[in-house]
Amino acid sequence: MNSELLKAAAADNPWMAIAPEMALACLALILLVAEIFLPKSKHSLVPAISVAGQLGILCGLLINWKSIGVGQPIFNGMLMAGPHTQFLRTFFVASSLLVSLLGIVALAKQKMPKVEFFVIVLVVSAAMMLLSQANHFVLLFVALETVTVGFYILVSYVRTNPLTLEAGLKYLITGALSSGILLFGIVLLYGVAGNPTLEGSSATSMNFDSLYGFLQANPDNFLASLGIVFVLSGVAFKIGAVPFQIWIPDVYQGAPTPVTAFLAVSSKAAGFAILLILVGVFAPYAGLVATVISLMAVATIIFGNLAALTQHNVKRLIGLSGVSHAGYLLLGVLAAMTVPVAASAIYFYLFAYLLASFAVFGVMTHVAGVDDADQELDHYAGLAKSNPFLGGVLAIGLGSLAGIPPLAGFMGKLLVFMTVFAAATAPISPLTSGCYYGLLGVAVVGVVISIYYYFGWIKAAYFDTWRAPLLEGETDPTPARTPVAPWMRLTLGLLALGSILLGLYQGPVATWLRLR
Amino acid sequence: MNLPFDPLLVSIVAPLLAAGMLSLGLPAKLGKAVAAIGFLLPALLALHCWFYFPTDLGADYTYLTGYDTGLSYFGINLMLGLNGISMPLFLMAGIVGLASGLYAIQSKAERLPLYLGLLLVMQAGLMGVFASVDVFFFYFFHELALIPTFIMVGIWGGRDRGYAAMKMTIYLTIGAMLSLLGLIALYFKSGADNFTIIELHRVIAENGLRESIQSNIFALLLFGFGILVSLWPFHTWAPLGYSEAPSSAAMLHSGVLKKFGLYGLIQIALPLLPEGFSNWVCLFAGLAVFGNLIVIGLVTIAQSDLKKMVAYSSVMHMGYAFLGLACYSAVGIGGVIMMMVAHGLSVALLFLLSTSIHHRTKTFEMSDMGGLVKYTPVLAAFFVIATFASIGLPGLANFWGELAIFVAAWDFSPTLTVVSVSGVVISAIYGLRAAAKVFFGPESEAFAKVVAENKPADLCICEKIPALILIIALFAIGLWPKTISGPVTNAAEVLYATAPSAAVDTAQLSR
Amino acid sequence: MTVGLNEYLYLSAVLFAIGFFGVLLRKSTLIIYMCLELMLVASTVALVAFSRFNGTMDGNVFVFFILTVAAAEVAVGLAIIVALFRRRQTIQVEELNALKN
Amino acid sequence: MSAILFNIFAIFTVACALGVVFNRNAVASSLCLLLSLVGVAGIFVLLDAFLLAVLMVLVYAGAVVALFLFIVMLLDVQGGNRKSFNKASIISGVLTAGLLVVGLVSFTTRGAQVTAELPASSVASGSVLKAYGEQLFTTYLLPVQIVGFLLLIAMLGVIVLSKKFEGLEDVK
Amino acid sequence: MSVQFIALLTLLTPLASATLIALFLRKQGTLASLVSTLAAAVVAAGALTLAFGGGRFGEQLGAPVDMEWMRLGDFTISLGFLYNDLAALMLSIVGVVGLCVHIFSLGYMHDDSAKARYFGGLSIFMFSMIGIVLADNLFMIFIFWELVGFSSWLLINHYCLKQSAADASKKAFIVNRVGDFGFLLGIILCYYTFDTVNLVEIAHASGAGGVVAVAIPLLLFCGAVGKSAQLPLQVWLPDAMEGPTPVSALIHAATMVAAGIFMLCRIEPLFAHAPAIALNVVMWIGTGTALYAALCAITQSDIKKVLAYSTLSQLGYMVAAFGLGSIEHLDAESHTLIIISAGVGAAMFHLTTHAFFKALMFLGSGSVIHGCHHEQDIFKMGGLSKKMPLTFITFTIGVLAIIGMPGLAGFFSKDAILYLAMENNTPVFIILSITAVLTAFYMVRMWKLVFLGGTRSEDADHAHEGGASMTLPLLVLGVLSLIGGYEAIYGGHFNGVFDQVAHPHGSAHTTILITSLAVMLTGALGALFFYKSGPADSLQQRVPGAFGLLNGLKSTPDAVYGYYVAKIQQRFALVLNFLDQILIGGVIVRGVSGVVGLFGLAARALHTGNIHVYVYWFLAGAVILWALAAGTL
Repeated sequence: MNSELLKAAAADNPWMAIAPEMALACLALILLVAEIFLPKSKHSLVPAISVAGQLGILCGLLINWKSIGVGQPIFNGMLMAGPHTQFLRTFFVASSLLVSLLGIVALAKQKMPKVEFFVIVLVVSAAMMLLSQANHFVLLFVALETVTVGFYILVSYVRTNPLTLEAGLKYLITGALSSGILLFGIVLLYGVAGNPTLEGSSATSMNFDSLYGFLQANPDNFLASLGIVFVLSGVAFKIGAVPFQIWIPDVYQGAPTPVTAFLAVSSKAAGFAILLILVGVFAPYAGLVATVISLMAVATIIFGNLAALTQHNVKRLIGLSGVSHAGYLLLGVLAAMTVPVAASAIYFYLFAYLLASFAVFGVMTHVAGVDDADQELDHYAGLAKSNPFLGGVLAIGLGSLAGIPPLAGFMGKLLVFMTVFAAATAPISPLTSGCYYGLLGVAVVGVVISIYYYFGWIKAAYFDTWRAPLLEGETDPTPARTPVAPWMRLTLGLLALGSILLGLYQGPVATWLRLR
Repeated sequence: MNLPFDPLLVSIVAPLLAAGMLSLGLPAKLGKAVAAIGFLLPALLALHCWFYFPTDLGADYTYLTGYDTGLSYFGINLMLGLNGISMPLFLMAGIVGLASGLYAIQSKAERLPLYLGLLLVMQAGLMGVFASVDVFFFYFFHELALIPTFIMVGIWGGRDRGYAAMKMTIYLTIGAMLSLLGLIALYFKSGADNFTIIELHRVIAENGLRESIQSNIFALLLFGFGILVSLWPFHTWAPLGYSEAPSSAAMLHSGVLKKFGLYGLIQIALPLLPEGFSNWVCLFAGLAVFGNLIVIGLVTIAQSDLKKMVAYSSVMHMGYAFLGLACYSAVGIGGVIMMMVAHGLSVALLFLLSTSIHHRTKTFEMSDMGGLVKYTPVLAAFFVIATFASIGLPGLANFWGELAIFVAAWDFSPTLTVVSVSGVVISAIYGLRAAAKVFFGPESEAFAKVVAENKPADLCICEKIPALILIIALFAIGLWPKTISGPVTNAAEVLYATAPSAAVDTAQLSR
Repeated sequence: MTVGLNEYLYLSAVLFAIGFFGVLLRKSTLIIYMCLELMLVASTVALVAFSRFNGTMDGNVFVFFILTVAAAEVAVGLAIIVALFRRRQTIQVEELNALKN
Repeated sequence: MSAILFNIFAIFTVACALGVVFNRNAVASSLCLLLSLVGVAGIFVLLDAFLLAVLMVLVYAGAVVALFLFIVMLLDVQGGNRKSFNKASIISGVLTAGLLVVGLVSFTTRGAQVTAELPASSVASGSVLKAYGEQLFTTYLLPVQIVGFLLLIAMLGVIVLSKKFEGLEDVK
Repeated sequence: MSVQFIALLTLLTPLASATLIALFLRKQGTLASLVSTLAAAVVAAGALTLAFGGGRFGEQLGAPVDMEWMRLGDFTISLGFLYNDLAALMLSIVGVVGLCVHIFSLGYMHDDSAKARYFGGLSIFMFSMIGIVLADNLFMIFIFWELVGFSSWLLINHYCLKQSAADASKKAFIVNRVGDFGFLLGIILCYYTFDTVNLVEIAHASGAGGVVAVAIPLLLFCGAVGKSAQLPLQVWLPDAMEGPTPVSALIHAATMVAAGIFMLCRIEPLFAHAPAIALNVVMWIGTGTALYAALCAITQSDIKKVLAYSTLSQLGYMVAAFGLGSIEHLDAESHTLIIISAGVGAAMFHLTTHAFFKALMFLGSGSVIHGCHHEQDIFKMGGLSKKMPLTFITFTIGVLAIIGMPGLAGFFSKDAILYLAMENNTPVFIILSITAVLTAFYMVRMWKLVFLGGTRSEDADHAHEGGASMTLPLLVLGVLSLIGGYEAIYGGHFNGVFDQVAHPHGSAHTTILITSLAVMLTGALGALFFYKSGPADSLQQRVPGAFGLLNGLKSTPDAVYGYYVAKIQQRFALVLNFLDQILIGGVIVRGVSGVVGLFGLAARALHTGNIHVYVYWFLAGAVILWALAAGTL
């Protein structure tokens, strides 16, 4: 063995830089070990360990919220931390923590093994954290596939439910297809960028820095364009942008509710993190990328909102509304091509989205019965009266998702829209300012439409609506609601409070996101 | 007199705090007391600000304080202050808020703490709207006040509440979004460093804005705000929403919150975008006069539902306001402010009394009433005062604004003035007809039945107090208009010192 | 005739297209899944060709990862298909539409 | 020589791939896939990627396709495949095929005009086994770790989805 | 005490009284009535002190004693007094008649349950009316103008549980608003033309030219048309008789309805500067009203309605007099011909005397009605001369005064008008003369039916004289009706007005005297012999055609208005309401939401659940992206 080489490699592999990710992975291993060594009766401790561990990691991240080496590629160029990496790590840990909490509630209703769920959530979260710092296509692909495979399992986790399995299958096929397309795009980019006959090519063409250099030198290469759009379409699948959004309602409906939340929040956030990185890499092709993104944004906003308009199944509804959120966020990505601060706006948006979504999913978890796929708007009738706490959390969560002041979601939308304005008025931008205004117009229309269905949900929970009396012998189709455990009450309360406070006072988050 | 704290901030925070305390689930009595303090404090502080309001301020702001909420990168700071234009409205918000709050406290609404809590949030938003110097927060507070309205309509509304709440929400969201886009566009196009009105004024005075930009932004603001103010034909949310809304929400929304759009146009859109204004003025003045005043005026006559009639009348009166805006002069703008204040008080009073009437007649259908004065002379007297106030009787607040608007409008377009003055007759017709149908003449059969079951009692003290607050304010301004018109005219003369060049042309064209 | 990079790319593209076509055409999820694998393989052909012609081995190493990932994916995917078959007694696409609208 | 071999392997691969798509029998399809993968392995050999060729045959053809075959047999799904092509699917299939052909043509005419010289030595591109080891344990150390975890969760997933648990009875 | 202070006191005392009553005395009716009457007494004292104390103020240009009430930009509304002879005369009338009515009301309304409201209303009215009289600018006039409208509404609506009272009050206010519509426009136009609305400044302003010069006075005249119930806005006044009778006496006979004429006199310079057409319009409207109302009065059976139409007719007289304009006049001292505003003089003179005798007659009718237990039908009265002798005597004085019996108040003022008409416009003179015949006719008819013959109903049988509070005012007003026509009694304090009264000399004097005597006798004797003291109308029995015609004349405008309100305005409003709800609220708003909803359903339907369909989406995406990358899109 060449020890020199290994030494050099060791020097270039600063494991401490990815300590949070490693901690998550280790926690996953600890859970597995605990399952083996704990007696069967104590298996219920495993989720508690997971939660405690994640809380610890979260605290660690929050304490060290500033300590991060920005701009230095590590692991031989595999990773590069951006200005928001620490924030994103916290985001993903918080998200996986919440998913674990929801999982505890939701899985209690199912006769399924529990430990694997928590392990996979942890591993997937760690992979997403790495994904959001990717600086190399191999790492991107591997981390992305880890996330995807993890989600295949999670989506079809409750195998006693055929709907869940169907959702898993649909996610499997569409996911594999999009992986294939993404891979083909990566291959094309790798190929052309490494071609020695072309100017600016490099031997490490899978590295984003090298790729950027190549693209800058060849701003009009067809294969590179093709590779770019294929890679973008692979990411579009993750974030659920039209036309790669079509799987969303089915999979969201069939997946267990915590997994739906995980898909809706973490998976989407990871997609946007990587999209922001890629948009930076593809900057020399800004015209093409901007066209693709703006078209996608328009279609996504309109489609998501329209399709959600008449939806009665709340899981499909929130999936489709999530599609429209992806559309607004795509606007932010578009702005980020011109105005760097737009990235901060996107992350702010995502954070608000996290708070609101988990609030709503938390309520959904408690309202849902054993059949996770069967969650209708009707089941929410009288919720505000019978359980004012859940009703309040739901209203705040939905209000924030709808972008209603003074909730956090509104600030997110506002910041994104403002950055789009800033991009429109910037001296150099890939699109004409009219396009930006048009996009904003579409976004506003979308917001207005979205009010209808979000409000419809609140209406279902708050306003007394007429319901057909039960016929003799008919059983109430509304599933029994799960009582809210104190720790869940605390969690949901914090989420709702966070949505309000972040809407009123953005100070700390804004500082963190370098908004001031 | 200097207070040891920022009265504006406290007037916003106090209701919010009270709402927060209510959400903790206080015992009923204590909860009511907390709510009462939450409503009273802003009103007192508003009175304080009015009493010590400097007379030599021009269009400048007093009580100016800024707070960083974390969005300074985008130029957004919570900056509070009052100028001559916002002070009267701030005062009005405090008074109407107090009245509607007290009225709500005595009401027997189901889930009262939630009701009061939402109302308090609304109150905080209202105080914030008029105290904000920062354009973003101006919008933000409006939305803060708007959301509880929707919920209150939805939960405590009338028969058609679901549809009404939804329609109102969507309509007003459209309006709000349009105006938000306009405001953001204004900020970016002006190149200002921050989002305050002061800065926008300064920057635009220095650099100016291209006419096409002005025109586009003004259109956004006009139609955005126009929807919020129920400019014809974007008004259909208002009658439905108000007639379904619970009384306190209707009072606060139609009385105060609706003025947001007009206030925005006066404080922001018109002075900053004079050329945009002159491109659009003919359109909106026409819509306001023919649509709001005449068409809606006549539609109001056709109403047989008392609350709907009040709601429509409030839509109609907005026509005067838009006409006043069209004048682009200190007289017209001052008139609009006077009218906004007065209309806020009077329409709130009308909604309050309508509900009190409903408690006694069990119906809003005017043909099912009659002769109520026999049982409730005080209620009748109050209603007559409110009606005559909204008709524009001198001695009550509304007269001044309408008169000033008419006077100013002649300069803008005599034709429109002639048409709009006929609104005076229209409002007399529906106002007096309502009073007559409800209170005078013999009892209708339906009402006789209600009386037989439950003899109506006159207003109780808890209903009287909120009504009296409004009536006193109406008389105070009616008899002593200078207290409002003084600061207003000081500010308006500065803001509207020069008429836009193009506006003069259009005025001559329309002559 | 010399075999250039282009020919390999064509082959890769053809394989990719056939795979895509199969995904669209076949009704059995198993076969669809096979076709998806075919698409992955098609990418590896291009990757190896690029690697060879570019004179870098990144592509070849990448293929290594792709093979691993594909194996894992197949394992999970087949497990899902089997579980679904056990529940629904079918793996035909047109019968798996309980989730819709 | 290499050209002839390339053509043979290419045609073989494509033919087998078509066989995967058009064979009505699932077993035949999987066998075609296997053969097609062998063809790809041949192409790899032509490109001096010997290790990958071996892996292709061992892992893909040997393990993955075997797994497929095994499941096909297990589920016995041939019966359902009889009516697999109806009119609508044929029309859409033809349309799709047309689209794909147009895409391919566009790819060949416009795009793939990469004129790379074949480097004389294939060492740099990894014909030597040792280089893989070096790369995997230096540059690609982190991805290897990640893949390790990927395999771990895949294993867990298969367990969750397949293993019999107490109190959880599957139909049949 | 300065004169301004007294004026202010006079103005504010009734307001104080009204406020006091509204706030504290709602339930103490008697106390309220005393407070209000006391206020009226203060007003009367103040008015007379001012008038006869000689102080006049506000007439000088450039020294207005104004208080700024509200200012917006360069638009100011100020409060100020213009107390010249005209105002002094009017104020005295208001004070004296007001006091009489207050005192009368003490008795008349003694048993009313809502006495406090009534007297509060009277106080508000006094306040508003004095405001109109004293105001020195048009905006201030307009403000008080509206307030008298309100108090009129309040007092007509006194018996508010009666449908007719509720309707009548509503109608009165709305019709007045129609007039105010023009009035307000006139004020605004005036403001823009002269840059001032101050009466003194307007009088000195250089006149505007062209259309504006005509438009301003005519628009302002609209206000008078409404308030003084001239054609075509006369419909409200007969209905207004639903109010308590003292109210009719004060508001709808003596003062408020005369405010229109007073206002015209105030703005006389505007007419003087305007082309003749303006005055002609006024003249013809007045003349028409005089004749029309007189015709209507003939067929009335309600004692108050007769008086109401008579009031209308007399108001028409005054308006016509004003419209007749100026005349050349031989000044008695300098023996030179000067031009005097004879219209103003005649109108105001007649206004004064009319205030006395009409208030007298209304109060008298009030006394009758009170005596007859609120019976108002003259055909159910009769023979009251014996039951109520004092009322009979005073009422007779009133009748004689109005029909122009020489020596009584009405004779002089009516002669002044007829003389002016004869000099300036013969057709008007003829019509006014005919009107005078009719006036005598219907007045004597009523007088005979009420007081002569035998009693025709139980109520009339038990008729009795009211208390002192009711008879005293009758006496005072009776005296004033007797002597009110002699300018000497005013002691020269109102020469600013009475100097403008044109007096016929020489042959003209004779002509006028003969004419007026002739018309009076014709009418009076005709009625005296024509009407039989019986329970039915003689005209209806003998000449039913004429009766029907006259009745139709009376009811047609009401029918037209009724038709307009019910069939045109209401239907139009309903149609607009329908369109508003259906077209905007329904078709457009619901339509848009429906279309969006359809799109939503369509988008939802795209999720077929079939994986193949989903893969096609991916294919489509790939194709579009490919095309974008290739630059073909």
